[in-house]
Amino acid sequence: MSKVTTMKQAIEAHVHDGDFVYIGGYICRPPFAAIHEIIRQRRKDLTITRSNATDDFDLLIGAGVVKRFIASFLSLGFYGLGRCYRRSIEKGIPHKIEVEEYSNLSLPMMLMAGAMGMPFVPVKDMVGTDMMKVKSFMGDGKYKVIDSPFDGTPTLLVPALNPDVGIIHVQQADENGNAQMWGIGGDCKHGANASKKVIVSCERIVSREVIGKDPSRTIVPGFKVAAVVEEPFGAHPGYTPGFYDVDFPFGSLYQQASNTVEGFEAFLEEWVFGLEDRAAYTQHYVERFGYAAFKGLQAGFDYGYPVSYSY
Amino acid sequence: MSKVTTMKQAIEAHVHDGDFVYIGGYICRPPFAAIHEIIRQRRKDLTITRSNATDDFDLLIGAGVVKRFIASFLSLGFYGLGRCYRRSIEKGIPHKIEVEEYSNLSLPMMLMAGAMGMPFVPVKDMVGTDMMKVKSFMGDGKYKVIDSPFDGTPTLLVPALNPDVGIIHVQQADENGNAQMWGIGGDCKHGANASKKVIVSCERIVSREVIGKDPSRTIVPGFKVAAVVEEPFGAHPGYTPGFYDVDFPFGSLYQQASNTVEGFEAFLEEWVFGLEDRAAYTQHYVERFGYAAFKGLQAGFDYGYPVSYSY
Amino acid sequence: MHEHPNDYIKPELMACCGAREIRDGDVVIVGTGFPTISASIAKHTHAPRTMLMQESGVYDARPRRPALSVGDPCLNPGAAMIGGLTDVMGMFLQGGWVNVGFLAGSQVDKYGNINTTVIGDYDRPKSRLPGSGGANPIGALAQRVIIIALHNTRRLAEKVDFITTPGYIDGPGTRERWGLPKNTGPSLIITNKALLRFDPDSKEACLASYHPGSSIDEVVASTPWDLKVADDVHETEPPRAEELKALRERIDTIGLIKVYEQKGYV
Amino acid sequence: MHEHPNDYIKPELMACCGAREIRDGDVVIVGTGFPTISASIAKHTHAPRTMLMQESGVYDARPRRPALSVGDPCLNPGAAMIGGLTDVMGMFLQGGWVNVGFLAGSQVDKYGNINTTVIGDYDRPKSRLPGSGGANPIGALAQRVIIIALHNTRRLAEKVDFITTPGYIDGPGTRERWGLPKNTGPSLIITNKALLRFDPDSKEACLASYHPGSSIDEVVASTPWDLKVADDVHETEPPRAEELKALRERIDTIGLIKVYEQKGYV
Repeated sequence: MSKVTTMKQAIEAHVHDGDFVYIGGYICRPPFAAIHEIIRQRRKDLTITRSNATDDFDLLIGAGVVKRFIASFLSLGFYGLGRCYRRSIEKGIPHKIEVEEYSNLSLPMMLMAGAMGMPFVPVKDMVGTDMMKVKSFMGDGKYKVIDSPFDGTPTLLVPALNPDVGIIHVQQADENGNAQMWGIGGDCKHGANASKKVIVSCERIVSREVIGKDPSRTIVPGFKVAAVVEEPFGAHPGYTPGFYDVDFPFGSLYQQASNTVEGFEAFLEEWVFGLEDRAAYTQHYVERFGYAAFKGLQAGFDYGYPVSYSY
Repeated sequence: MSKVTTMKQAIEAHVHDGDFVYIGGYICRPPFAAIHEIIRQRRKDLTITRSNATDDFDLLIGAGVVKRFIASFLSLGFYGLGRCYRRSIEKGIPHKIEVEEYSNLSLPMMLMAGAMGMPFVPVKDMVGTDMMKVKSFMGDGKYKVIDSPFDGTPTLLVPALNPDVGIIHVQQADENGNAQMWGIGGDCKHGANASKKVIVSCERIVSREVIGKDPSRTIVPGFKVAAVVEEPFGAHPGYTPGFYDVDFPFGSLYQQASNTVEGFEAFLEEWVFGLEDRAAYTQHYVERFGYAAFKGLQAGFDYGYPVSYSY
Repeated sequence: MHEHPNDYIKPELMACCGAREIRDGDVVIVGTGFPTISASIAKHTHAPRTMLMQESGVYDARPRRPALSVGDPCLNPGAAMIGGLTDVMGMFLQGGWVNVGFLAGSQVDKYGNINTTVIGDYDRPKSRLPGSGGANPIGALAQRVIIIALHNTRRLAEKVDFITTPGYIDGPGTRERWGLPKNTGPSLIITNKALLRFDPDSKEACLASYHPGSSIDEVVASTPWDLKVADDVHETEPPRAEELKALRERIDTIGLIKVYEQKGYV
Repeated sequence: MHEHPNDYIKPELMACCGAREIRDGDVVIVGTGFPTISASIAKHTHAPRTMLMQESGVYDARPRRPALSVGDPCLNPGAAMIGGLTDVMGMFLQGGWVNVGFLAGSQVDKYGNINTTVIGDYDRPKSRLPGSGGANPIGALAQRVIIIALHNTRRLAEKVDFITTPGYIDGPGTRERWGLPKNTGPSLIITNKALLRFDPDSKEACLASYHPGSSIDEVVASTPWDLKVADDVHETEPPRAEELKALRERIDTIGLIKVYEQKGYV
């Protein structure tokens, strides 16, 4: 039974106001088509999470759809601090989001725990620092310190996370949602598998037979997946290994735009609200920046070797 | 700096009497060449572990090199119970090994914990059964039950395992030990990475460039690896996906041989002590069973698709 | 209605009984042989979206020959996902996604506890068995567990020598007391003589139906505990024509299931 | 002996100082820019077996352009291993395999604690910074941490506004009390004026050497705590010819390091 649908329908059906949403990617494979659709549908009060957040999370925060953020990091990297993130916390624009602080070790481990049905997981970081002193909406549930029952050592435990829905962008998936990925993984595999259901955005839908030619590449099995959406160029301005490069000029454009509230609103109008889907977005990209720029992002051909699973 | 060596030298240098040894594989990619060499060098008092053990662990136990076994399971599967395992425990032949019992959930999680620097890991199985009542050489360190500090639920914790050395057989590795694998993984990735050092046995040594064509296939990074040995047919009578099939008639041969102490000793003499290395073993195989049988095990060609990591 | 051919063997009947427990869309964790055959019958008849996985790390395999172990080479080519034990046993089973598990054992008791560890005393065993493998976590964490057993007073027991895998352990409330997930536990014992279902209150296995050729009296006499008989006890429905056709022509074309006759399932 | 050309910029000197801290065979976790350049100089000079990894999941990358983030596309093709965060941060860093980590921050204090979370009060911040990312676990778990900082009384502090990443926390014994692994912690602060090393007893950063063009007095005056001066204080060795050659001709052919001049590292 095919789960293939449009992003509009996938978000309508599976992302609700107040949901806890895992969103995969970090420059590599951010599901921007889904993120734009969430904003377009004006969701509100979302709790969002992933380790290492960047322009995509900044955009969601600036657009006002976020209430809470289970965080390890948010910046625009090369382009400096996240403007919307700062405005939200420093000035309450559009509103002040609540942040629960973790690290790039603890947070991925909490997602791993969620994926694996563990109630909590011991980690060795965070102790002794002010990360322990700040607690937000998770309150006393942010962490616990116990004396290890094995050797008495003080041990920090952090809780498992199980988002209502996980959204990832991958290279390819079949119509049942078996999702295959290669290259930098971030916390995608655990984040998606920790979620109660998954929306898979992909560069291309392939047959079940193609999936079966290399099953070790699959990171999410079909039975966890609620919707599959083919969204070529769906991670732009991030990149997808083997498909297209990160768009540095666009990063600069976002930096400039998000410097002011007005600029940010205009950016949203131009790139989100004014376009109905990723196809329209891509057409607008080509019209605005020229086909040469679009073509310049397309990945080179540098294919590896096929393998056999035969016996 | 190349770590390529012979199996003889790898075992001499890195597996010592009394060591705690992780040995990967389960019918799929058991490192039989290494196992035979451990027996040939008459190691003793080893503690061995992996989830799902079969003829390879039965052989090690029968050969007398094992003192302790951190176990989830041992049988010859299709061929019934492990004869040497039974003789050891029921009759003390060649001596009674000590067994610590876990399951195919707990034990892989303990290796995962070891790999990830976690002191222990919560698991949801084992509780309420006689698995809790039997404790062997790990004593009170076998597990602990705590009330979860998050919600008070009784929670079973099992300890991390960190073997002295891990031994795996994979499809390919480079001379630094970057090891690539596809197909059924068992607990190989975590078992190897939990170990203080790793011996990588592989079907073929490839260049660093080939590794770099598909880095998502790598399960162990070179810096953890102490020795790399090219051992074609090195998992026989188990199989390696893409290389050769499991050898059912040989399984039957082992079953028959291991039915009696005399038969088992004759098997060891013929297939281990009487042959100096895997090349001699393979030659003996061809001479004993004929080239047609050897050829019949070679895998069919059923190659998948190459992918690109380019941008 | 259904056609019921007469030329079936007992293991075929048993496999069909297992298949009928599966609901469309179920995620099923299987070992080799009987469980795979049983779940595959469901997939080829009333439950086409049944998804099979093996504890070794394989999801939705497409084997071209019957797998003889959960690590069999034929499980690799064509599967939808291959990972490792922490993927299937951790992410899928402990993660709470497995609807049905199939288990067998050397001893099964009235609470559905299973012994695959040892016959006799643990420290001085008469027979050392393989141990838990995936059985304990499947028994602990799958939503519905289907147990296959030989129906005699040696393989069924009032109390197993060693509880490797939890059924209802000591009876009502025990699973809950140990914190095992809600709505999990054994749902059915399929023997070569009968189907035994667990009473929701007493958690004891009770006679639900006796296979054609057997009888209530024979089943009760072959059971080493005081077997309760369900009010609606009846004869087990024999294999349906379409079940047998799927089994013989699509799933087990080499007649692997006949091995179970040699093992005593007659 | 070594040749020391005069035509270097301060960030180049700093990168060479970082490189000299690396021992052959070290496993180094790096961010983009300075750390990668510094570790790569070591790899191309005295420590050819240095292995670099990025927290995003990449080990031994072979980028053909300078990476602008730890998730940069150029880190993918040619790497020896690509996994995810739990591989690098879990298996390698928390597993105890990382010898050296490089960190920077908006504030660094005398115990090597780093702030990348907030300037001002946490609840009513003057400036909200990115947060920990990989910094806290690297500071907690890498055996030797090298910190890059601007040398002025705003970026160095007696005590940071917020300890995102642990140095020696409150001083001697604090890391041990919190159970951080033995033999871990910051080993060096590289500023644009000096190298500060940590006193083994007091755990305070002390002046080890001042860069050419600076002086003990200038460094002390630019440091907001009572900076102790090591007995063997001396001028920092300038970049060696072979270090500069590796940096300019093999590692950073586009002069990315000049960005650090614009950031004030002069």
